[in-house]
Amino acid sequence: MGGIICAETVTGIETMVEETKKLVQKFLAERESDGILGLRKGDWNIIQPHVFTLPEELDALVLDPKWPFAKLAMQILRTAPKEYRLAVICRGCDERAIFELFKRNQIEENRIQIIGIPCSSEQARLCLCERPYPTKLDVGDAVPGVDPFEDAGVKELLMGDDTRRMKRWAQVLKRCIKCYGCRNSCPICVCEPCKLENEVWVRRGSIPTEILSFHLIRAFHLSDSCVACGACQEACPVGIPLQSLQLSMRRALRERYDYIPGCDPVKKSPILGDFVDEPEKDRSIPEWVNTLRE
Amino acid sequence: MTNSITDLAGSECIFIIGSNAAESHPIIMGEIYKAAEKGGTIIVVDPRRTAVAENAHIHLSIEPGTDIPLLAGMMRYIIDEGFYDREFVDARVDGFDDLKEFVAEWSVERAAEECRIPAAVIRNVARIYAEAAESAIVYCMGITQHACGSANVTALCDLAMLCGHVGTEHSGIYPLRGQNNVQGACDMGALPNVYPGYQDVSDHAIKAKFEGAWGRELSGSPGLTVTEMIRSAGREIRGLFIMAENPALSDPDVTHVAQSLASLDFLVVQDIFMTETAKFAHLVLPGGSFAEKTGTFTNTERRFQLVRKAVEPPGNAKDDFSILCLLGTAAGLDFSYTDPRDVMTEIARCAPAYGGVTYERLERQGLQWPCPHEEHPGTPYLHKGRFTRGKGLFVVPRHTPPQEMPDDEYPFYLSTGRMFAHYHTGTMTRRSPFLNRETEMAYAEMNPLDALGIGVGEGDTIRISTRRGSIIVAVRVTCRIASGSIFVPFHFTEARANVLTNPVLDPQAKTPEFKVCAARLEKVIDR
Amino acid sequence: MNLVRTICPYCGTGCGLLLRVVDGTAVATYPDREHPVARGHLCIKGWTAHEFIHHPDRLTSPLVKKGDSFKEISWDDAIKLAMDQLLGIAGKYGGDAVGGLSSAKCTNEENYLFQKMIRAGFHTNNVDHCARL
Amino acid sequence: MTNDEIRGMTLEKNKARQPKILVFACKWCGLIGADGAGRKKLELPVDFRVIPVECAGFVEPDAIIRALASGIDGVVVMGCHIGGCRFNNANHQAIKRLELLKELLDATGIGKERLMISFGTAHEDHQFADIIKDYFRKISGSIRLEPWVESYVPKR
Repeated sequence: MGGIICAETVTGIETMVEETKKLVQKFLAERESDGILGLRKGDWNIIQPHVFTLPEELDALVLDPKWPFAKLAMQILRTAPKEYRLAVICRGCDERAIFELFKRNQIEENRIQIIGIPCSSEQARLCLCERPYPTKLDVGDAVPGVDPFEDAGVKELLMGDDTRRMKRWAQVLKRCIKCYGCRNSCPICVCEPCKLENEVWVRRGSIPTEILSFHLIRAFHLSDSCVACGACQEACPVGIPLQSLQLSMRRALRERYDYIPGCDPVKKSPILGDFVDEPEKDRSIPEWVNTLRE
Repeated sequence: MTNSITDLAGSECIFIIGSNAAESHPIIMGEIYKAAEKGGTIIVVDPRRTAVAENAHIHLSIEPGTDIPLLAGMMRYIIDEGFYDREFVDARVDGFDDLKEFVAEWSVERAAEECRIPAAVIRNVARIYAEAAESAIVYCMGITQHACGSANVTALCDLAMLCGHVGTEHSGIYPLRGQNNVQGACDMGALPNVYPGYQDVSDHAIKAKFEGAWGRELSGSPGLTVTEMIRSAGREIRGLFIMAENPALSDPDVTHVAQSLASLDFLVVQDIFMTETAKFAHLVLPGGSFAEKTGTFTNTERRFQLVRKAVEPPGNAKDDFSILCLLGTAAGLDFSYTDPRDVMTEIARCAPAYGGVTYERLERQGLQWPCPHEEHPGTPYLHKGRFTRGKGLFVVPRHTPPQEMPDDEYPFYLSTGRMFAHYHTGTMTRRSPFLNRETEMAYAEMNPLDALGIGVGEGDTIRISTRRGSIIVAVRVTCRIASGSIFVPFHFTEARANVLTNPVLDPQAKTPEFKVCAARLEKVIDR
Repeated sequence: MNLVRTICPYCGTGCGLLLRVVDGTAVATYPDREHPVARGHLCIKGWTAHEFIHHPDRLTSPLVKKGDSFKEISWDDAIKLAMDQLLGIAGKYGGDAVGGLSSAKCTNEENYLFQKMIRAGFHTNNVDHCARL
Repeated sequence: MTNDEIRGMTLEKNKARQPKILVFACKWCGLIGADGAGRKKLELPVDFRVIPVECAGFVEPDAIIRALASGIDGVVVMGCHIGGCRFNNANHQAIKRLELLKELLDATGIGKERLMISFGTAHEDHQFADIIKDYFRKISGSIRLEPWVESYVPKR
């Protein structure tokens, strides 16, 4: 099955669903996990996340639309008994999020199994996803990623004149209604207590909230862990382009340290280490610091 | 609401008056921002610089209670300059001459003087509203909670009809409903003057129909409204049954409300928590929360939606449906329903507008009434091509200034309202740990100049007094409120804003004037 | 895991919620992506709609006032007491001496039953709710 | 007086004032320079405050964001030179973090120049004075953060 990167999804969506069903059936039959988290098309064609435990339920299994599963999986495991094991049907972003949760000791690796599925190229364009596939594909074929910096909307937000850019960001961020939806839906936001609820960092009880502290602190906390799943942006009722806020930091991480959050379950974030840990020595040290060392 | 919430996203101009949608109806605000992103103009009229005003293109900070002067001035200008929709007015509305006569006395300059905003701004706003291809009006309690609340609403309707901004997909009038099922409670006839489906109680044929359906003789005279019932409690009203309401916190002048409730011969309160009202009850019945019942809610866009039971009521509590069945049976009525479904069937039978509503049809996405029969797809927007009465009618809105204006003794305007983290009387939200952490204390918003004037700063406590009573709250200093006004949210039981409010009512709708009364402020010396 | 599709109990927008129920307890709220208005969005109150459901302050038994305090009674006694008293008042002073405040927090079916009970049971139209407030 | 007039007044006042700068100075380096500059009574701009920290690695990026959100125009972080940190190269980790924060500030149009990182350059009194004076000059040219900083009233 699926080799990484080919021009377009060769396997049709129906075949992919069928293959996934077979795979899930095998999982259930061999009792490799106690339940499989996926999407179910229920009565009246309502699609909802569901934990499949019985083979006869599988007729209702679907793969689309995209639904972020990582946080849900974590929450299910938290309320389940210790020996409960869950398999999750993962897109690229779900897998990356689960890997990041491994690193943060939020999910035990032996309690979760990943069934990797690719996204369609259409979905990848919609999400502006750089890696619309998990590290290991169980069904289907991967499609190439999209460079988010090519997108017109992103260009408007991140490039060009500083003043105009600041006005534009101020305009959209000011709409924040402080629903905490971005935090609640983010698979990586697991801190307890959360800084955003602390009066020291963000003034409570009024909107527009202190946009700089609320949104920049949230964005920066995810600087080296954002898996670009877009859950925050999808959850935002007032349409703040939250995903774009992370893009330049993601790019910097990739360019300076060859690091993409969530691509590896073990590799730790480069900003946690000093220069000794770096792939090329002193790669991350800005030029001006280098000049000072001579 | 004439149209659907999602239609707002396509409007070219959205005129928001007396609504802080960003805090009270945040999801609707999302649709308004979508319209702004598409290039639509957002105009906000509100004495406070609310979160909505902060994000609007134009903000008109009018004097409290001068909505009619503003709207009349706008209409005068629109008529004078010929911006109105002649075709629409000629074909679909009566009474244009009456309206013209009325606005004749409201020149833009006079309106500008009353509202204390520049005349040029009024002209500009009027032109933008009238000339946009499709304009929507969004209003909320800032319009209705005045002694001239119904006239305010009339004026808005006149404005919309004058410009022909009714009956198309993205235009229309959007009154935002404050509670999840206010629309439904009205639809189901929980009103003193109408049966389910807005059928008049004093109409003999309709009364006879319901007498037939319910098997009992019914009263033909309209009953008392909530504010009147509370006021006459202990005199005309001797026994009261209150289901999941909290008038001891939500009604104006709650000190008097408390006296009235205490003087009742018998008071039954059915609620999920021991509310301020329940403390006065002779009998308290434990009801079920939204998660413990099956049924339907109707949202502000007239959409019937299914509520599904998720958990069992705690302890011995029962869901309200079962309690009502028991009570009805005890009252000798035939309440032998086994499932809320049976009730819906009966509703569909006796109210024509909901004739096509069945649970099966609601499962996926709900259904917007009017939906008279099973094949009808529901009605996303009203007044398409024709008004309910045939032709529309311009009704002349008479302006009455607020009943209590600031004077030497009570120099501040006081208005009450909601804030984003809490909801109504706080019975539910104050018990949610997360929301209560967001805002845990009652507060009053005041302008830096006023704060300086009485010598207080952020976090200090002040006493707010009106002719009805006084409360002690913390100060929040902000430029969002104009000098000379204060704003107090009414969610907090420890500082009941409704101790202060003026119980004068709109003569037609009997809505109290929550948005304007006169108050006095004093610094409280630290304990 | 059980996700129950329901409607938010707060404002009139009527957003869709998914309540996650574990062992008879609602533990989390998620937005409903299939809902025609909310489309997977919720506000701060919606996200925390599950928090008050199992609050320890919830009333769990009918209570009758004895002096200054409340005493628990059985449902049968409570229903009988309520109707005896209210029907007694209606008999003594006429139906218009009884009033009912229905609720914008309750379902359509409950509101319908409530107004039917007041109108048919007590021969009065004294029924209203908080739309005016 | 109307609301807008009051807002206008505050804005006017802000335009006239000097930029406000916050300096996080490492105890082993920048703080020594600051001390020296003070003792020698070197000429310095008025509107800056120094917060001594044990190491530049102690400076949370959140604190920098918080400072900008409360109306500070620029933040300087002073630390020891690379290799000279007393705490196992903590200052190098700090650089990595703060450089990432710069990306975020730049993305939102606030500007990279709002945050200056100065490592191993301010341990002498005149060096400290030069850096502060230079930074003041640079930041005076940047536009104010008014569209961001929402009528924030500090707690008493």
